[in-house]
Amino acid sequence: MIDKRVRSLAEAVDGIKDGAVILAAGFGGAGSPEALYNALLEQGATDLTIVNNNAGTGRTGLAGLMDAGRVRKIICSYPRSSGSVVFEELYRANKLELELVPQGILSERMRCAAAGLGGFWSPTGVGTRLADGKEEREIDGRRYVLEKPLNGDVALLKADRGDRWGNLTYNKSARNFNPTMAQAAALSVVQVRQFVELGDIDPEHIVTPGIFIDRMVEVPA
Amino acid sequence: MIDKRVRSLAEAVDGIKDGAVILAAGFGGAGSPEALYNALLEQGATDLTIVNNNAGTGRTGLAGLMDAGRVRKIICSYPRSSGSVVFEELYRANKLELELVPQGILSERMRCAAAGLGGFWSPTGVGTRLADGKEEREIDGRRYVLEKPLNGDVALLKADRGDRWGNLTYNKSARNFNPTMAQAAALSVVQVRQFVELGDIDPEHIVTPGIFIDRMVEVPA
Amino acid sequence: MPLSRKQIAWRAAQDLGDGVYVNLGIGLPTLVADVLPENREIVLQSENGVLGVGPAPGDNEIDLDLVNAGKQPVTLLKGGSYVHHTDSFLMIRGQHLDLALLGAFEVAENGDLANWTTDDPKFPPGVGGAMDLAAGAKEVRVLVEHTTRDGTPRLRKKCGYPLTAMQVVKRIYTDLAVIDVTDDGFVVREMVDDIDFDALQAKTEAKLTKAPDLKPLKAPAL
Amino acid sequence: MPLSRKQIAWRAAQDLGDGVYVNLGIGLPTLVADVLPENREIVLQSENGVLGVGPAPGDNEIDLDLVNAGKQPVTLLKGGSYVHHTDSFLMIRGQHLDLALLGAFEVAENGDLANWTTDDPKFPPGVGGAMDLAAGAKEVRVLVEHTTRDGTPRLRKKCGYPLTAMQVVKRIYTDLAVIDVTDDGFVVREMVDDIDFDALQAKTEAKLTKAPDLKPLKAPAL
Repeated sequence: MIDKRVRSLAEAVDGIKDGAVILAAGFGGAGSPEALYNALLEQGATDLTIVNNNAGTGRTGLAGLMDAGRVRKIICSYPRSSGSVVFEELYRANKLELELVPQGILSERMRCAAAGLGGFWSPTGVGTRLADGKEEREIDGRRYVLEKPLNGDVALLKADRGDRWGNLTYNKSARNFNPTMAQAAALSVVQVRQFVELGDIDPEHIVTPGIFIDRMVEVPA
Repeated sequence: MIDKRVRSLAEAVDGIKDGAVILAAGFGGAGSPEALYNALLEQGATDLTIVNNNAGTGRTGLAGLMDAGRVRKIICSYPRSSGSVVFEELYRANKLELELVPQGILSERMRCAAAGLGGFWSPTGVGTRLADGKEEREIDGRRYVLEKPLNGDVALLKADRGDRWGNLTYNKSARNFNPTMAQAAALSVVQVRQFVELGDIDPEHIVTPGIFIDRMVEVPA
Repeated sequence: MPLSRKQIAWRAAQDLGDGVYVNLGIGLPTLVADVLPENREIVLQSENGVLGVGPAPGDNEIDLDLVNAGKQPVTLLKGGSYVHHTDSFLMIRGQHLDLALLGAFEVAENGDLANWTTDDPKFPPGVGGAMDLAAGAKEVRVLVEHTTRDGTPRLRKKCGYPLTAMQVVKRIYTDLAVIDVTDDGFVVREMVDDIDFDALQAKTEAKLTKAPDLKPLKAPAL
Repeated sequence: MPLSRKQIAWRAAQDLGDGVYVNLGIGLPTLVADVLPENREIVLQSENGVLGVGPAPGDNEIDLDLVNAGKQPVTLLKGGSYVHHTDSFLMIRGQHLDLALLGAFEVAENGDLANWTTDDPKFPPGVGGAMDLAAGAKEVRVLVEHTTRDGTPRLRKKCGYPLTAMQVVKRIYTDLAVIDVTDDGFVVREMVDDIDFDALQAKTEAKLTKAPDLKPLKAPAL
């Protein structure tokens, strides 16, 4: 029987190794698996690379991991936001590596990995500093740069409803990076607001099919 | 006011030009817009390139267009199937150009065009005859071939329900190529089983957002 | 009198036709949402996967799972939909949006856009969706104050700040003028009444050309 | 006695663990769906966007919008879902499927697979999803009769027919044997009782090695 549900947050993040690349979902608070981030802090893995749109706010969640010195590198599109105090401290102290990636390319690079492709030619950023060092070529009269796949060891995700096969739905714009990150990691772990029975989600309405999910833990809103 | 509904099949296919590249949805009968194919035959455009998984069966629909000499070229993954008599006749008589593309690459190339990318590196077909003439490169120890975007002048699509903004749902595996083709054509035309009021489709359940659709015609099942 | 920020947004909004799909950048362009022309259906896209962004919610309607690119709570119009990030940027990069209305630090006379970093040494830069939008929308227009607070022109011969995208801007709405970016450089289409052309030129680094049918730039009190 | 086609499918099905995601190729592999082990949840994927393919429908349940890769009507298991073609092949190409069970014209001792065209001059070739599956699944296994009807071996030193993918096949189920493709070539794991190893070798072009724990290949009457 397929049953991806686990009983605790500790079990959900068990085995995540030092040095792991973590695809961390969410756009601001929407779709952000705060309980999993906090559980990962408890779990103790360090030397992490975090892939997220931003770089944490406050002192909990992603910022908590950073504040505890667990994060070696951030790959994101927009590190600074109101409340990104931990990031700013570490960045100025040269204690954090930053790879800045345009938001759509961040997502597309993860999809590229998920789809088993070796890379893609992108028009985004051509002629800008963010294309420095990237291979460029002209295709049919337009300039493109080569972007590489970005895959994770672990994805930490948040969904609305989930069944034991790992089928998921999301709530409104909390969908954001979740479906693509689920596809792009070797181990995909999701906190869902509510476990439901197999068959309760109409097959037409499933956004992330269970094949992309490994572990689920229920965290009521 | 946005209203993409048109009143007749003739209006739906109006203005499609000779020489157009037609992204023709469907996988067998499922999701295949037969009424639009027949309307296009009536409309008269010729010298067409058809992109479909197959190459028509029987003597109506896509096969009807081919039988009437309207099709110059087929881009597909699997031309021969039970009933593909018109295709076989034309192919043997050298009256039809065939470009054979692996099924997943066919779909991915359309998505590539839809996403504004210049091409992608694919592991599919490496070392086979279908990679002949394609640029090859090794990336991180694996061999890939370069695949180019495939975009259409027109997409002909079939959906289940649609509202006046062009938001669509599909029925079961009739979804197949429809969502990607809708994104990859300059003009996307869909026959829907049922027009519904704006707001009748839950925003979480919309599969193709209206931004990708230009014209809709109601064709009850 | 120069236009207020809200009036700049209003002027840009007047050019939005019925049924257009538009992305509003963070900052000044966001104000456009509040001054959309009535009786037109204009579909606002937010890069985080919301198509059909509606007005700000009432206090009782706030859902923190429904936010815009600036992470402010929004609502969804009837007919709106949700997509994931990758699909949202497929829309953006694949020229499915009719228009991106963006803010800017500088615009060059060839349409180059600089709007993502001023290389402030105190802060690491952020790019967000700016480069995807600038490279991917069918058309890019900019809303920007004509000069910085200290009077430095933002409409330049060449951008001094790092570029966001090359040769993409087609029209600029400022507090003083509406300017098209053409093969011959900046062409002034509309200008506020209480400034003359030479004064406008003095506030602009690149050469301005007067459109044959130059019109007054007016906006209602807002 | 050689296994029947249904028995070959049965033998391949025995190796499917609980919870595996599998794509069944057209032809012989399709028969696997009818002989799945009980008490295991095995998720069959169909390239046209069906995950969790169920048994064939009763006559009253046929929905022509719910078909498999061979365009035959199927059903959907509870827990199944629908995706579009591009997402379906993301699953396939991106190594999300544990296993692809495919048919073959020939398999070479280095794992090369030829299963898409015999270059029959009478018919144009079709490739369908064969190359995507062969290149993209985590593991590829082949179900095939050991020789053609006229006795020509299908397990070859090198494939004579055009390749589908290079060095991908890990295990082969035939009517006579279960054979692993290893760095040292074909290793026979199981063999039907009424043939000896030399006779099996005679029906195979490439060299066979006997596994240390060679077992009898048996299947129930089906």
